[in-house]
Amino acid sequence: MTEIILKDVRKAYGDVEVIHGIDLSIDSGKFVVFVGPSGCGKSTLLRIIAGLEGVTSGDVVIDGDVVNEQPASERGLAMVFQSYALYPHMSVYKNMAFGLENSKMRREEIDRRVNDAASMLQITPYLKRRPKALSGGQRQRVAIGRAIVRDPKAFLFDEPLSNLDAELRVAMRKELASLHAKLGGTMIYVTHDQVEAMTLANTIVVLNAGRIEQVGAPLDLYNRPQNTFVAGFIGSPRMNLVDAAAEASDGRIELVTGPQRIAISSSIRITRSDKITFGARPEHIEIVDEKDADITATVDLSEQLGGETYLYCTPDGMPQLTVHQLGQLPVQRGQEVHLRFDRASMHLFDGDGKVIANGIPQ
Amino acid sequence: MTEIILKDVRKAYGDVEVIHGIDLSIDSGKFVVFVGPSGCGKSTLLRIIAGLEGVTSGDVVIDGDVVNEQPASERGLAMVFQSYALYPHMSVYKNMAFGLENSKMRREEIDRRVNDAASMLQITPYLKRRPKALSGGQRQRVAIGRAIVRDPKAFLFDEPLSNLDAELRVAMRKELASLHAKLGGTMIYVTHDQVEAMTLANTIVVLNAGRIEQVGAPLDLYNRPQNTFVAGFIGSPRMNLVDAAAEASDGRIELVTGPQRIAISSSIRITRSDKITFGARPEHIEIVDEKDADITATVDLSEQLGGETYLYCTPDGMPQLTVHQLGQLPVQRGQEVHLRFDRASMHLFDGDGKVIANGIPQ
Amino acid sequence: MLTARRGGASWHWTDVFTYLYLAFGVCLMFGPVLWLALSSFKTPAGLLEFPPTLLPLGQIEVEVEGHDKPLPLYEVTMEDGSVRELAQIRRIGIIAQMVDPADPETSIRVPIASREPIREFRVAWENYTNPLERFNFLTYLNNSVIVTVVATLITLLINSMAAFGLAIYEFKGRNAVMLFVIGTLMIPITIILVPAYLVVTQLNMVNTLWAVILPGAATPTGVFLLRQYMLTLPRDLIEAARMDKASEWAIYWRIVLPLSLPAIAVLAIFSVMWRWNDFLWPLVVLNRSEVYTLQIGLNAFQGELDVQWHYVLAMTVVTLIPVALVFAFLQRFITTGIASTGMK
Amino acid sequence: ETELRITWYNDGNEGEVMREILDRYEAANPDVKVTLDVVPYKAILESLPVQLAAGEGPDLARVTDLGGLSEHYMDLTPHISDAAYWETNFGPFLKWLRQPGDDSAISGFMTQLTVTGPYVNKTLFEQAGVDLPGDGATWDDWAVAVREVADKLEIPIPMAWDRSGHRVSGPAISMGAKMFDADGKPALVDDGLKAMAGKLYDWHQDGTMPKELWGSVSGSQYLGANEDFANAQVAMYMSGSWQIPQFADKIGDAFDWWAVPAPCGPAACTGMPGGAALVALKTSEHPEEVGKLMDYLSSEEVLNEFYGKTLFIPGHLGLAANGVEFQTDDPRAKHALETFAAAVPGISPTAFDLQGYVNNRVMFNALISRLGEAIVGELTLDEAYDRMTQDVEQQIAEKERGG
Amino acid sequence: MRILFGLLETPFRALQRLLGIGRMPYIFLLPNLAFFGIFVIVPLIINFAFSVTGGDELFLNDRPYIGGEQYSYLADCGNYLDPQSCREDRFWRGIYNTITFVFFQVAFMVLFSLITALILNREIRGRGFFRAAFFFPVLLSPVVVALIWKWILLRDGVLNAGLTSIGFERILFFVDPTWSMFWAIFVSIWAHMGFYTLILLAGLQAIPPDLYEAAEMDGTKRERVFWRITLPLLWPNLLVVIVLALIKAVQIFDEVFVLTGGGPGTATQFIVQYIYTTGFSNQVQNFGLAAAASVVLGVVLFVLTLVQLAVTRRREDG
Ligand SMILES: Nc1ncnc2c1ncn2[C@@H]1O[C@H](COP(=O)(O)OP(=O)(O)OP(=O)(O)O)[C@@H](O)[C@H]1O
Ligand SMILES: Nc1ncnc2c1ncn2[C@@H]1O[C@H](COP(=O)(O)OP(=O)(O)OP(=O)(O)O)[C@@H](O)[C@H]1O
Ligand SMILES: O=P(O)(O)OC[C@H](O)CO
Ligand SMILES: [Mg+2]
Ligand SMILES: [Mg+2]
Repeated sequence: MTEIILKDVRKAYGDVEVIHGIDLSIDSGKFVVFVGPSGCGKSTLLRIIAGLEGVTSGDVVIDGDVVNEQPASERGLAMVFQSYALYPHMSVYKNMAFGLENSKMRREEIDRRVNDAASMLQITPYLKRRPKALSGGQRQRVAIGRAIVRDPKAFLFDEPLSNLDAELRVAMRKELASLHAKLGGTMIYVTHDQVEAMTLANTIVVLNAGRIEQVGAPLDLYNRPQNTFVAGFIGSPRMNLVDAAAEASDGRIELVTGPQRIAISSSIRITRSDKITFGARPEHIEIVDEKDADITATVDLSEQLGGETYLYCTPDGMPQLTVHQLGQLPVQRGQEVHLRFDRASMHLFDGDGKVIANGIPQ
Repeated sequence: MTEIILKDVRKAYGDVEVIHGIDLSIDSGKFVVFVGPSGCGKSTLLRIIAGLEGVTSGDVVIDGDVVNEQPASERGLAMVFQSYALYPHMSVYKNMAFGLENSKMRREEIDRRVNDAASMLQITPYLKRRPKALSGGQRQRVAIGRAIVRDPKAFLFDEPLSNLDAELRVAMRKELASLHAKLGGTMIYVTHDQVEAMTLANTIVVLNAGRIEQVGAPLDLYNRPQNTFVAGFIGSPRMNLVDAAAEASDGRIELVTGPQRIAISSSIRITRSDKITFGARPEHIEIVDEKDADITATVDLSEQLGGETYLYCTPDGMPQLTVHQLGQLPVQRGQEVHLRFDRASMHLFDGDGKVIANGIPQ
Repeated sequence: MLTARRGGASWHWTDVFTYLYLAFGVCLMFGPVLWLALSSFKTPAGLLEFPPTLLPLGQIEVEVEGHDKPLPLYEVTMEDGSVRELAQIRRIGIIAQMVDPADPETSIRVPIASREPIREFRVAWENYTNPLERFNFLTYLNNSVIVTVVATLITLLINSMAAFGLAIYEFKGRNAVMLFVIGTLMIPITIILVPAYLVVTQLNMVNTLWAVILPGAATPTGVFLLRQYMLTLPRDLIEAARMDKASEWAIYWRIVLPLSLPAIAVLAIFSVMWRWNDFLWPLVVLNRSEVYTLQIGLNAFQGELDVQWHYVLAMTVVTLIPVALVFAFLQRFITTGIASTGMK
Repeated sequence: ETELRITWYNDGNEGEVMREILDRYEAANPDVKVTLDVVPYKAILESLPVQLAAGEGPDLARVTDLGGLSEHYMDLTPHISDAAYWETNFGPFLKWLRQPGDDSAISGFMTQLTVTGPYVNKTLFEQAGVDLPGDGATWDDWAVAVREVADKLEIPIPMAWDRSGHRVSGPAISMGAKMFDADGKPALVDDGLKAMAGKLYDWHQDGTMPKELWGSVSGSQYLGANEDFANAQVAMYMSGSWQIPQFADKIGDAFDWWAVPAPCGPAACTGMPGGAALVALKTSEHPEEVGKLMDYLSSEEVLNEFYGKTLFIPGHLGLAANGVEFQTDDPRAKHALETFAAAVPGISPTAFDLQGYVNNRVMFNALISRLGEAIVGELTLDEAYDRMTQDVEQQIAEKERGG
Repeated sequence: MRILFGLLETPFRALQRLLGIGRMPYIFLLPNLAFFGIFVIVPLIINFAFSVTGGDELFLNDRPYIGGEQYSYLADCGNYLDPQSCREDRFWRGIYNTITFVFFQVAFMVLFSLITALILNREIRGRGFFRAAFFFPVLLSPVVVALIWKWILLRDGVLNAGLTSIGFERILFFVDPTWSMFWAIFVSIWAHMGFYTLILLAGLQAIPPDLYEAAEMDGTKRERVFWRITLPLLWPNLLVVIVLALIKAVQIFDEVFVLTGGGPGTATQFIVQYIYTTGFSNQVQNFGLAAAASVVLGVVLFVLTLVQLAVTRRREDG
């Protein structure tokens, strides 16, 4: 059971700083997921923890010890690479035993551990094969097995599922979740996949351009994003974010964007402001009768997936909105629809993108 | 406007036949999508139409002419490759102009066409760049542009979006749809992505192991799959398919699987049978009160995506069922839930996997 | 397009050209070597002949009553135009004295211009057996094998270590070392023969096999080739090994080395060729017969005033045999290996 | 046990003969082992000098650059039993092995004395019905005769000379070349040499001689026409006594190959003497044993056997006078051996001086390489003469620069 | 293997502890660089020392310092374009011969390896065999290569036998400067073509096949595909081949020396042969002059190297 703490960690390549002072504490036994757009520094941060990269300043603390100077081979962590990085010239067994041999463990002990891990991951029949002779999912399991046998202080995963096809990804995702339930070790997991992050994490760390935007439990981030970046980033399809001006009128507040005016309850403390952003997730926009509607929009495209429907529609003078509905909506391109934003799930952000409200009381 | 007909097309590599007699007629101006599991012959079929592969027997008919002996270069079709296959040593302009230069078109005409296509695809600013200096989405657009300028009889796409990341894929998918709306040409599109197939196609052709399983409009396939293969293949997450025995009792029919018995209306003409398969899509299983429930199941895993929730739950003596619900369900691993199959959306298949009923009247 | 012909498409001129070119190419590439091999079985006189015969031939000799030694048989065109097979007793000036083996009593005088030797296929094995008996063939072979094997092993070891250092790490001076390695790719050994010999004498290595083994061990070509290949290995593997507590040596020995096998095989092939064929340098540093390599031993037939071609050719074939074997065994490495190492 | 090493090269069977003799010596002297390191001739010419200069040489070596390597020779005088025997029997050749200014050192003996001279294919002459020019015939006489033979029989090569400075020097001296100036300094180019070189040049142009030898390789490389001669493609072949064993072997009685006396010029009718010597080297750590071995090898009895079995012209005056028992029953070989042996007394002193001159190879090399370039037309004859002189001067100057 | 590993692993692990991972590359480089320094760099330095000293002595102590005299001797020319006007005419002829040789040899080497690679890249039966066949001569030693061909080309060789049998005159190949140069070029191409062919083949195989299909869909004719797709995409490999072939051609020695002996006259005497003969196989071994010539050669080759580096660098960037 291992606790990992980053203290004002910075990393520069040459003159370019790519990690700008990260403070983060990862509790023992937690499943922490790093998400963020490509190039934001997720892998770099993970590799800093692993010891594969040094820090430029700041400290990495594992179980109370500053390990900045310790090489990767001595930190006692295990890593699962996006490419799996299985040794192609070794059998599955050898792949899993390699790390143990390096620490000069007794043969029988190695044997026991490898066999245990293999049977847990259901790869016992393949122990003699080379990685080349395995399917993607099997390889993935071997990579995990290689990490497990070492009984590491923590597991680090760098986009471990991104090379698998959609179906397999779903299956492996479920396996990972149950693995964490079984082993209970500290796990740090990098992904750019929404669903993985939401479903696997105890805690999600949203990174952007080398900085932490928000840390929290998945539904916490979904329901209460602290800024427009997190609001836009968490949730798929993306939250509709619309720039507007807030105008007080009639004891109510109106969000003005182009010709459209959306009235919200004035229970929100909001000063009259030219720059505000409001957000509504696609699943929080309803199709209603004209009289109940906030706005009317033209359907640009409707995507019927069978069980659900996505509508892309543009209200007059506003950017396109995505609407997500269950079922098969009989809506055609060019048709008009009347939309209403679910106030309880609406988000308001100020001119700097900071949150004003997550959910507006009616 | 071009019509393409395949007549009993077969293709063998050496001794191995991979396409086992395909009959298919693609109407002029239609957007046809080939889907099917990996290795089922989608690409092969597309390449046969393109003329990049010969047929072993059967005919390919384009606009009434049998083109079996015509080389690809003379069929007047355009193809967009999964890898884009842009000429890396030519500028974007050259890439698009290359095919036109081959047909000795006048300079000005080439120029006009390339510029038109470029502005339509919004790649005018990049015309002078090499493909390497473009992002994935831009490259994709150039590949499409290269096809457009030629004003081909039909467009062939082989998984054109599969190299893009999720977000871009969504965007490009929308662009392709509007492109088809604008150009109106015949398009044949290979993909293994559910969503692409459902959203883009006028007609989906489901292939399996070199044979056609079903041809139809997307919602048609979704709502009325003709066999278990199509039922399982179309729709994501997959339809829950459960093997059962049908027993008549009390003027009703009961589907028996393990200890579970699910009663359905006897309006379905079904003889007592040991082997039957019933299907219910994850979105067509409701969580209900115990008294209304068909079965009770234990939750193995719940995946909270924020806007929707996936439950994986196992009823006693039955395989795991996937349940898809909107919103954030407060359900925990290990909890019991009571489930009901929405009869109107339930599917029944016989022992050979052929459909008996799509939707069961109450 | 000279790349691939699809089944069914009609013949293009390039198809015809391809097969003609290949047929001609194979003759051109193998023909000369075959010719050498065939020639090596000819007698010295047979080698001198013009026009040359394809197969090794020897004159038929017959036992004739009344003559101790067998006599050579000729086909003689008699004055009347008839053709007879006669054995020659002796030749005096331009007249040969001949005899019909069937009628040993009467001797016939024939102008030498009207006779043709009668010959049969005969292999001059002595071209091979004589030198092999005369020389300490086994010693030379042994030395050559030792030199080739040890030198190749050392080359593979130190070159791959250096390549590993240059490919896997980023360190100060890396570019300088690379430039240096590439720069020395350019120096033909011929032009530093004498100074290199001086160095070897100072190290007291003259007349030891080390003098042949060590100087060529640090080949720039090898370092370059292996490094280029190692650069293509996924860095993830090395980091995975580090995470697996592997020491740098273990990474080199247990991960990178086995994975570089195709490139190593290519270098091994080249190294074996270089060492096996090496002539000029051993000639300078080895002058005692117990340390001779085959190339020196077998070239001893090149005298000052006479080259014993029949031996030279035969011995050339002998030295070619291992090359041919290496070729046969490693052919797949050669064709795929060099391609995959890219040797760029 | 002492081991003595001899670096040796072979043209024919001399290595085997020497080995037999050494085996007997070893049997009689169990404490000595003599190893014959047989190398390609190239090594004698190119590697050995560097080895010797580096102090890495063997105990003995069979060499042909007799003077050029003389600084590395050991003086055997203190180590041999009878210096007088050596002086008597090897006298004129000992000089060849000495450094300039030295006139006492004894360093070795000739394993083979060579005399240059022509062979003719007598059978061809007979077939063509052309008489062999008799004693005293000039080079021009021979040229006319061989052309006639070649014309009649359509032989491709009327006359061939080895590509060797040594080969040209005999005829050049016959034409009056002096080779040295009054101070004994090398003076390669004079009227005599020009006369000979001019003929050689002309013969190449008019087809009397084939361009394949002189007009083929570059620099000072040796090329012989022995194979063409053995193949009956050549009417007259200017080479030397060393060809006898291989002709006996390769030609046998296929035709009559006949050695003829050196043709004449206005100044002489001479060939060049030369040969290979077995020399003791300073690098040896066993001078005593080397002396003993040399005593044995140089004895009249051993040399008689050696020359006899190898069919080499004896480099031993006693044996030369008494006649060696050549072990061949080929009448042509016997005749050739007699012809060359008989030519020795008639060799011009200039030829002996030239052979004894330390830097003679510098002169030979300049001669052939430049003459070769002239024959193929890269230089005019006059330019070639200038270059020859310049080459000799430059190389000797370079050598002297080191002191 | 395992034992060797164990044997070496302990000291290396200790070194790694001691020095840290950052210094390990130097350890890995050490053995190679040591050998290299002793057997290549030191001789190169001695060689340079030779070039500024005179005489025929081997040891530097015995050789008088003469500064740039050897260099100025080499450079002593009336007209650099006319070797005849130079003091050391053979050096300059060697240079001009080398230039001629390099020009034609490289041009035809590239041409034929390209054609061969294109052909071997096609889907032909027995492709492995053909590849091997074309590669085979690369394995032969230069001396053997030359001997084989010399044996074929001699006056009484099999080629002349072929020529006479179909009614031609015999050709004395080594007597005619043009033929000699031709065969020198031919034989060196014969011997080394396989190697370059493989490099080009690797390049051809790296061209994604779907580019050809795209071109086909674009209605491109075969010849045009070659000029517009294959050739430009192969260009980087071609450059590598050109530069490597160039460097190797400048270094040419053994094959041609055994084959033509540098003749007729000096028609095929190349620069390395000049150095070799001057320093090694003349009676007076003129180490100084040879060393000076080799330093000059070294400089030329180094420039070629820089060109290659620039080229590859650009390729990696661009
Ligand atoms: N070795 C390096 N040298 C210079 N810059 C680097 C290096 N490695 C990474 N970077 C830069 O650091 C930034 C962060 O990279 P990192 O790989 O951590 O991103 P990421 O979040 O993992 O992205 P992705 O989702 O694409 O994997 C990027 O801008 C990248 O260009
Ligand atoms: N050139 C070939 N030679 C032999 N078999 C081939 C060849 N090309 C394809 N096949 C086989 O034909 C079958 C169909 O291949 P195809 O590429 O059409 O599948 P696909 O449906 O496009 O699959 P994917 O979704 O993986 O692209 C496969 O079993 C494949 O192995
Ligand atoms: O061939 P050369 O010029 O070395 O001379 C021949 C000698 O006389 C042989 O000993
Ligand atoms: Mg990353
Ligand atoms: Mg496909």
